[in-house]
Amino acid sequence: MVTANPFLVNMGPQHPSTHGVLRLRLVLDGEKVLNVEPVLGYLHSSKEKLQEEHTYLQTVPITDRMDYLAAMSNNLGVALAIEKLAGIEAPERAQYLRVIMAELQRVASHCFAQAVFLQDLGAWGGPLMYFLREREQVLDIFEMVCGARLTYNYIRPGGVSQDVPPEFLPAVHGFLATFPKKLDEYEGLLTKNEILRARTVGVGVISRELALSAGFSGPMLRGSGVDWDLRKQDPYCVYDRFAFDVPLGHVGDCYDRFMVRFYEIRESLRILHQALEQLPPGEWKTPVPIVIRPPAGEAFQLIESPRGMLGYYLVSDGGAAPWRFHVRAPSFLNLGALNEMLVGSTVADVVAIVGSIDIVMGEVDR
Amino acid sequence: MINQFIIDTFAGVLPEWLIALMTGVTGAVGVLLFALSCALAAIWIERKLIGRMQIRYGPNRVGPKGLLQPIADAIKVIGKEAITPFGVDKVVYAAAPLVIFIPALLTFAVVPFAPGAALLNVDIGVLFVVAVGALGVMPIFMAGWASNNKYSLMGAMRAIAQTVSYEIPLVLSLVGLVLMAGSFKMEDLVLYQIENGWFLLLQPLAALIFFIAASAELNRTPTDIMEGESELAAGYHTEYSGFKFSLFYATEYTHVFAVSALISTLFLGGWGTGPVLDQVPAIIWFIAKTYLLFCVFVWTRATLPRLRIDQLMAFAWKFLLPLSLVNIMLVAVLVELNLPGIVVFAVNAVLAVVLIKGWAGLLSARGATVEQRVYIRPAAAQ
Amino acid sequence: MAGTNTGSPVFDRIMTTVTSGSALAQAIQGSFPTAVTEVYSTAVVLDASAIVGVCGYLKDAPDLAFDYLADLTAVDYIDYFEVVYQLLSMGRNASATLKVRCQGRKALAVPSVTGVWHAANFLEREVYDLFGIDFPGHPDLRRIMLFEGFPGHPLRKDFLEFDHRTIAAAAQERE
Amino acid sequence: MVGSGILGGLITVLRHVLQKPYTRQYPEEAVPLKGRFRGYDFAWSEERCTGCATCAKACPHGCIDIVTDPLPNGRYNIDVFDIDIGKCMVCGLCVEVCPYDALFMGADFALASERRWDMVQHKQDIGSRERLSAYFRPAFGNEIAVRNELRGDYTTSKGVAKPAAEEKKA
Repeated sequence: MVTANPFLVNMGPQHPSTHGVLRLRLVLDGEKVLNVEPVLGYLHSSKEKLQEEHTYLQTVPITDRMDYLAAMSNNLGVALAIEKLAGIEAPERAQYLRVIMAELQRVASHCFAQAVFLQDLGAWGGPLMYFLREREQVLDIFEMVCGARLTYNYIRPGGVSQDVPPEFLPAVHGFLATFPKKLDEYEGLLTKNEILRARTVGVGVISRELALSAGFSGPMLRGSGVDWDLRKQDPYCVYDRFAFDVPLGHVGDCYDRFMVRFYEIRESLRILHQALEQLPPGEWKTPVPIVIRPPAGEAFQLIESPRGMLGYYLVSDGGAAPWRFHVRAPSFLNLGALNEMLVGSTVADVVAIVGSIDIVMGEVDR
Repeated sequence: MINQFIIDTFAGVLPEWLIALMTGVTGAVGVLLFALSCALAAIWIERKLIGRMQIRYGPNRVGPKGLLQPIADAIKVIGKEAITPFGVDKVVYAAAPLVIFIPALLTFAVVPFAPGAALLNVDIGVLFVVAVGALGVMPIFMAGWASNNKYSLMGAMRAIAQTVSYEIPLVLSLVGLVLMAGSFKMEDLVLYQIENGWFLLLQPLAALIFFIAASAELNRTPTDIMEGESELAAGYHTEYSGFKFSLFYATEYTHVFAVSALISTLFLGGWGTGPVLDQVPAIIWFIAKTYLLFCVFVWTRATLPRLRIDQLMAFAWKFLLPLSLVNIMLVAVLVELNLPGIVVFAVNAVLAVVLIKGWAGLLSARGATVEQRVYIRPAAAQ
Repeated sequence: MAGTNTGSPVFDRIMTTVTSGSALAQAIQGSFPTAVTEVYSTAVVLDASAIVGVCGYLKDAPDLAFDYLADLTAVDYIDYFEVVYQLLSMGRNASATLKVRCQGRKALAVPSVTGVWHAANFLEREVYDLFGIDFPGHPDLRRIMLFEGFPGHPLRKDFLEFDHRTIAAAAQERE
Repeated sequence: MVGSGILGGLITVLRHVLQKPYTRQYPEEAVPLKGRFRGYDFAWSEERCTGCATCAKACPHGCIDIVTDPLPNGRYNIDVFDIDIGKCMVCGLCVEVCPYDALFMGADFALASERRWDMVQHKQDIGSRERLSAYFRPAFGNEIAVRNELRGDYTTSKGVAKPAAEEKKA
C-alpha cells in the first residue's frame, strides 16, 4: 500500500457539515483519518456565569439559547430543577402540557436531525425539505401556544406560562392525523435506500462499553443497545402514565442511531395521543413569586431531551439568583469520544458520524 | 441545413477548401451556441425541477416563471470579485476553467442531431467520444492542484481515481453496441437502432452500465464525491470565484447535456422516432430525448445520498466491470446466432435482471442483516 | 403527583433510587476507611487523594456498579472549591453524588478520574478551564472553551472584571 | 431486489413534484401571524402605566430604561420609557410581570436600522403602536388586536377593570 505524508486538515469551524462551529483538526493519510482533535469554544458565551446574575425566572429564557433546536426541553429541565430546589409543585394540567410540549419538541428536533443527517450524506434535495416541512408544522403549533417559533420561554417553574389557546387541540390532532402517513412514506424513501445503507451500516460503531464509559446519552446510547430512557427509568412529570416503548439499536452504528430516531418519533406520537386524551382541565400554573428565593441547598435534575440526558445542577445560597448554575449538556458529552469513533474511517465517514451524533453547538459551548 | 445551403450556393464559385472552412465554422458556431443555450436552459430546468421536488416554487422572480434566472445568475457571478488566493500556481489556476470547457463541447462534435447533421461525421465516432470523455479529468486535476488548498487537492485526487475507474466499464459497455451495429460511426449506430429497435431494449445491461458510468463522470450526486459539498466544501473549485467559477458551473451543465445527447444517440435511437410519429422533424425528437434524460439526471441528483469513495470504486471494479465483460460475451454470442430483435431483447432483459440480482447478492452480504434489526423489542426481552 | 387521574392507565412507577449519603459512606468505608470526610443526606464528601480509588471501586463493585458518570462539575464556595461527581448505575437504576473539597484558592488539584470513566475527559477539561482546578493524571489537560492564555477562570466568583483589553492583548500574544 | 430502495425513493420524490409548493412568496404572501406572536415592536399605554418599573426589573438584559418623577397627586410622571430592541431577546417577561397591563408585545418583526442607537424605541414610538399581540393579554382572546380595543372596557389579566387614567381622574 502506498502511504503519503500525513497532512492536517481543519474541518470547520466554517464548514458545510460541522453543524455550526465545531472544528475538527483531522490528521489525514490520503482519505484515512489518523487522528482527530475537536476544538470547541467558538460559540462559548459563558451562559453558566450569566445565569448567576439573573433571578430564577430570568434564567429560563437564557436556557432557550443553549439547545436552540429543543428549547422546550431546556425550559422543562430548568423548570423542574428550580421546582426541586424550591419545593414547588406544578398542577396536573401543567404537567400534561409539559409532556405534550416536550414530545412535540422531540418530534421537531428529530425531524431536523434526520434532515441534516441526510444532507451530510449528500441527499440535499427532496428528503431534507420534507422533514423540514413537518418540523414547520410543529413550530406553527408552538407559535400558537407561546408566540415564538424557536425560543419559547414557555415552561416555567410552577407550571407553564399560559394556558393553551382553544385552537391548540385541533391543531395537534390535525398534525397527529397527517404526520404518521408521511413518516411511513419517508421511511420508505430512506431506510431501504441502498446508498444510505452503504453509507451508514457498520460506520461509526460505538460499543456498549464505550457508550457507557464516555457518558453518551439519548439516541447515541440507545443506538448502542443500552436500555436507558429517563422517561421510563426515572419518570419526571407524568411520563409514568403513558404506554410507550424505548427503541434500541443493535450494533451502535450510524444506521442504528438513524433508525432509533425514526422510532422515537413514532413513540412520541404515541405519547402525544395519550397525553391529549388524558389532558385534565384546571390550573396551568401554581402561583409563584416573580423573584423565587429557594432555601440554600442544591438540586440535580436530569431529563431526557431529544439529544440525550440534559441535566441542571443548581446551587442556591438562599438568594434571588442561583449561586451556581451548571448544565450537563448531552451534546457536549456525546462529542467526547470522537477519537475512538473517527480514527480509521474516511473523510466521508467523518461527516456521516458527526451528522449522526446530532450535535448543537449552542449547547456544547454554552 | 445551413451547411447544405452554403455548399449549394458556392459550389463551383469558391475553391473547395474555402467551402469546407465556411461549413466548418458555421457548424462549430452552431454547436457552440447550442451547447451554451442548453447550459442556460439547464440551469433553469434544474433549479425549477429541484425546487418542485423540494416542494418549493423554484426561481420565479426574474422574468416570466423565472426564465431569465440563468441570465441574472450569470450577471451576478461575473460581477463578483475574481479572487486569486495566495500561493496558487497562477497559470494553471487561470487555465483550468478554460480548459474544462473543451471536452464537454468536443463531445457535441460527433453527435448526429439529425440525419447527416453531425459536425464531425467521423468513422470512429465512438472512439472519439471515449477519448474526449477521458480528457475531462485533466482540468479538474489542474484546478485542484493549482488551488493550493487541501480540500481542492483531495477533490482532484478523488476525481482522478473515479474517472479512471469508471472509464473502463463505460468503454466496455459501448463494445457491445459496436459489435451489434458493426460500426464505430455514430450515424451508423443510430441507423441500426432505427432499423432494429433501440439499444436500450436490445442491450438493457449495457444501457444501465453506461448510464451509471457516465453519470459518475459528471460529478453529480450520488457520485459527486469530487465536489461533495458536505465533505470537501466544494471540492476542486473551492478557491474559484467570479467568472472562473461560472465557467466551472456552466461546464457542469454542458457536460450533463453532452452525456444526455450521447445516451439518447447511443441507446434511445438518436433522431429516430419509430414509424408512427415521423412527421415531427428528427432534430426535435433528438433534443426532446436529450432534455428528458437531463431531467432524469436532475431527478437522481435531488433524491440520492452520495457514495463514499471506496464504495464508488468498489462499485466500478467489482460490479460494473464484471457485468460489462459478461455483457460483451453475451452480445457476441447473440450476434453470432443472428437472432431476431425480439428474442435478443427477451434474452438480454432476463439475463440482465438475473445478473444484477445475483451479482449484487454475492457482493452485499451485509444488506441482509440490516433487515433483521428490530428496534422495538418485545417487553419480555427488555 | 398531585391528584389522581382515574382515566389513565397505571404503571408501576419505576424511579431512580437516590443512594443516601450514609449508605454510600458505609459502602465506601468497607474498602477505604479514611476516604469519607463528611456525610450528607444524599452525598458524601471524600478526601481528594482517595477519589480515583473510590470511583474505581464504585464502578467495579457488582452491588454498586456505578458505570456511568452523569456529570462532573465544580462549585466555588469562596473558602473552598467543591468538585461534584454525579454517578448513575444503569443496571441498578440508582444515582449517587460524590464531592471533593479543595481548600483555598490557589494550587487546587483533584486526581483525574479519566481512567475510570471516559466521560471525565471533557468534563474535567471544562472545570480546569473555567475554575482553574488541576486534574493530575488527565491525559490531555488543556483549556476547552477558552483559548490558551486567557487571563483568569471565568466561573470563579472573583472573576468580576471582564476587561476586553486584557483579553485582546492575551489573544494577540498568542497569535 | 437491489435498487428497489433507490427506485422507491425516486418515485416518492417524483410524487412531490405534483404537490403544491409548501413555501410562501413572502413579501406578497405573508404568513398569518398567530395571536400570541411575540414581535419586537412593543406597545405601551401611557394612561395605564404607573412607572413602577417592574418590567425593567424583570428584563434579563436590562433593555428597559425608565425615568419617572413624582406628581403632586402621589402618582408618577413617566419622563423616559425606552426599550433597547437591540438588546432585547423577546422573552416576554416584561409583559408578563406588568401589574397594570400597560405593556404589550407588538406584532411586527421586520426591523432594521443602520445604526445601533436607532434600535432604541422611545416613549412616543411605543406609545403609538397600533398592532398588539395577545401574548399574556387574554382579554384579546387569541388574536392580534388593534389599539382601539385597548380603550373602553378592557379587562386586564390581573382583574383591574379600569385603566389607570380613569383612576387618575377619580
